[in-house]
Amino acid sequence: MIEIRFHGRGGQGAVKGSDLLAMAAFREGKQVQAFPFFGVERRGAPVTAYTRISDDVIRIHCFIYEPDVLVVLDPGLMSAVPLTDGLKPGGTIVINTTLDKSAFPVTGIPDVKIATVDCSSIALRYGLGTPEAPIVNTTILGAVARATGVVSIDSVADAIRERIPNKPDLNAQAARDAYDRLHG
Amino acid sequence: MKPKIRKDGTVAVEKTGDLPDMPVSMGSMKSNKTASWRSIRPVIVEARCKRCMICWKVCPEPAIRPGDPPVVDLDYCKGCGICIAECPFDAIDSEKEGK
Amino acid sequence: MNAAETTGKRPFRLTLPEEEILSPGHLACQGCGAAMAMRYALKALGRNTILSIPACCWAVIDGPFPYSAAGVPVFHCAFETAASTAAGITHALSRLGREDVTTVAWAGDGGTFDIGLQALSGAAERNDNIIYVVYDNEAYMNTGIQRSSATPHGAWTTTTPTLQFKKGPKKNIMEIMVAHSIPYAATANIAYPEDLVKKLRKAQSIRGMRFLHVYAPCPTGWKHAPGLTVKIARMATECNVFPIYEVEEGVYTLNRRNPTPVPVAEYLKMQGRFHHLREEDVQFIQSRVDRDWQRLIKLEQAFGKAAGT
Amino acid sequence: MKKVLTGNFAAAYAAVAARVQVISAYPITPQTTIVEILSELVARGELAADFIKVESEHSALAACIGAQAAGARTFTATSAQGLALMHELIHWTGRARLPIVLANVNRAMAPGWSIWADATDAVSERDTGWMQIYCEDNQEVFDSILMAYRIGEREGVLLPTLVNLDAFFLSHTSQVVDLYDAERIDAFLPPYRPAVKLDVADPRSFGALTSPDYYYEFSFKIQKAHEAAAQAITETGKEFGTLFGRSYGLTEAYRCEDAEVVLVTYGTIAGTAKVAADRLRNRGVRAGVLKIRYFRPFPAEDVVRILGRVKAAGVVDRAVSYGQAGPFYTETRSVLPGAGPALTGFIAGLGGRDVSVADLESMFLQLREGKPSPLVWIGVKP
Repeated sequence: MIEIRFHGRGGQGAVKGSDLLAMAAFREGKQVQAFPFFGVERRGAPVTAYTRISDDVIRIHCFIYEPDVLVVLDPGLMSAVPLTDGLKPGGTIVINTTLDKSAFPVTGIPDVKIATVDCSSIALRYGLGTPEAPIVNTTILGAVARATGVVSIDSVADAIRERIPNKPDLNAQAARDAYDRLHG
Repeated sequence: MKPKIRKDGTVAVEKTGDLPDMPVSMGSMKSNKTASWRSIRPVIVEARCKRCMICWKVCPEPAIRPGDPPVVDLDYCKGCGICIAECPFDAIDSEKEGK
Repeated sequence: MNAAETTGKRPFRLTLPEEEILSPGHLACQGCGAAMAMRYALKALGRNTILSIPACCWAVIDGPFPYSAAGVPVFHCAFETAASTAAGITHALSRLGREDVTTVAWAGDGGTFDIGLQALSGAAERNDNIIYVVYDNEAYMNTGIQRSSATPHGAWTTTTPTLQFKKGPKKNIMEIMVAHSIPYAATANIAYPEDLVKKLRKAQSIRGMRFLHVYAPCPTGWKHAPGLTVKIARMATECNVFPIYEVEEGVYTLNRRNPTPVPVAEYLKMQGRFHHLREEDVQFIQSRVDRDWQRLIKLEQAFGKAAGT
Repeated sequence: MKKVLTGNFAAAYAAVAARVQVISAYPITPQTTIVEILSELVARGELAADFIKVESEHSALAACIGAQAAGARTFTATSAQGLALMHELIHWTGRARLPIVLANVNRAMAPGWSIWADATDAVSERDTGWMQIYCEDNQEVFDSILMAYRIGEREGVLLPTLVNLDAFFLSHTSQVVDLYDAERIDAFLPPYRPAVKLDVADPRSFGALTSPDYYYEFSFKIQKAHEAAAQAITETGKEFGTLFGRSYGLTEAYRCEDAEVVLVTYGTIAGTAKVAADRLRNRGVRAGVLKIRYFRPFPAEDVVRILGRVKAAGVVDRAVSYGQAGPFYTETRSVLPGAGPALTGFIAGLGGRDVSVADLESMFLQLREGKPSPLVWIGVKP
């Protein structure tokens, strides 16, 4: 079982992102589970969401304490919250940032793989959100597919087209763009 | 649910098995004669009765049948006296019960 | 066999439908206005009627298990749910293709003016297809005469003893219902059964929430002889304590005007519940009755058919 | 057809699959998406039902009662404060023997305001005559609602059912749910045809004044109905397995055959407890889980049969009966013979506090210490 934890801010679509990742994995025949950290969500406030992907029935129903993958929709959160707590050795962090991965040193966890991509710019190019608040949840899933291999980019694009009612094709194309541009 | 109705109209529900699943009525309140509630008895005086049927109209039970003259059903009349009070022709006498 | 039966002609005429749906043997007190109201209502509406009846006198009048006096299906529901239970019934009937059946919520003043007001307001706002009838005996009579918000100023009840009788006006339930913009609201009085039957039949011909406020004296709670029920009820309208009128789609119609209204004192003195009132209390009540009547006249002038819009 | 759905969507789609005819519900977090999706499906004509958008939960259940009594299959959903507001009518439904199905999203009671998981809301409705199911996952939510209609409408049962799903851990969690196909569901659940209903052709009064001469017997009949329900649940659960590939019973025993320690629990905690049992078995601890599906009728036979074999057992309650202990603990305790296993009552997860695999492992290990206690609060701050 692969456990993925999303970190974003209210309005960026982290919860929907965790759901779309589960949908993509489901399209590949996996058992899935996706759920938000059940806070009283307000725009701008830090948001956490979870995705579990497995070949077998998923029985566990608690938060993810030792994730295999972290997906960070807002780089500011890397320093604002204790985000890497519990990340498994050899785990992966996918970050939406204009910076190089060297800007995000992780200490205390061996063999962490960091992947960065400027999802905000990509999302804006496809008209997703506004310059003040780009919606990056679909875009970053392309990067997750590339960096982790848990799902294919085709499944991600299909899930987006199935579940996003507004601009489905542009969202899917943004994800493909991020997939292609990933600096891993 | 087939209730056993006695000759007097009352419903025979003696065993648990006779009962429906919830309290659903199986008979009419008509089996409940209310004559014993009465301390006065309305007596329609045919000679004075103009067949206006107001007594029939105002009876809350109903215990008066329209007719020529109307008939008080003494099985049910509770003796409220509305018919006596409302009769425009003073054609209903009030008699004390059990005198 | 009398002459009428042999000729097939009857030497009398009935002003109400003859069929009795309500059966005698019910458990209403002697001279009960609420029993009369039901008898007339069923005559008007016929056998294709289903009632929801909450806690109120009628929860007892209908009779105990395994009996019923109503003659039509009755769902005995929780105190505050006459309207919401009826809403469920009418939606089920509609879904099951029984548009020919009339759903009636039948509640007392406590279940309508007080505890059931929220559910009634909800059903009215949704315009659920029910006829809601409140038979108003101006207090919680089934529990033994406690004040409700339908109890009029000056009245004694067991919770408004004579030393501290009910102060303040009766809640104007009609105005509350009219404010919901329902298609039909009317007052009626058991002393005018032909009018009551006519209004229920009119209500039956309309879809949506229809509301009838029916005046129904209670000899036990009002402390009058049971034989005087109809007289007192009639006098309530004749002295303008209980005007009878209709509001159809916001249009007011006064059904009865009294050229020389009976003084309210005449009405009050017939009932033990008002015997403690002093002369100035009676005058105060008279002034409020006059004021409310004038208000109603103005409503008719402003929003009646003659107003012309 | 399989879909990825939240528990709330699974509940709504189950109502659609059951072809309910009247819905009446009022929104409350975290149940709200159930009423939203049903509003949408009714508006689109995908469900041929009347949706009465009432002004309170009290009216929601009142309307369902009226509709069900008039012969329609009805559905409602609520949570916590809403369930508590319905309480009077919860009793009404049970005593009226109306097989209404209510999806309740288990949420904590205020104050302080909490929208998070806690079963105290539902457990408080214990004595109302309703059947109560607690679901472990979204498939079970869907399946349980379908079975609840079939079982509840059965002659001799005629009982309403509270189908419980944990706030957020199911209500807002997406999982794979098989929605089956409509033909098979229709064959499993025929249209609702009550033997007695509000019918102008057969006028009767329902629920009239009932004297002590009869009230007692009506109560006795509700008890008998629960006994009949226990049988119906077992039979229907097996039949469901034959038709749809998933069998259900009053309980589910997980790795209990050779267990030395067993945790009795319900809802989503049961699933996490299974994972904890698996991990402990890898470390040589023979752990098992007894999931209670039905709180009412209470599965006394299953509990006695399975716990009778083990040395020590614990009951994990995400609910509490103040002044006593966990409600499932006291129920379990009450049916075990004096010589039964040493039994410990754990309180965990109230108000949405997460119950982790590590928490459950610690409970299993505590059972092995042989010091049973009726009331252990897991993770309470010192």
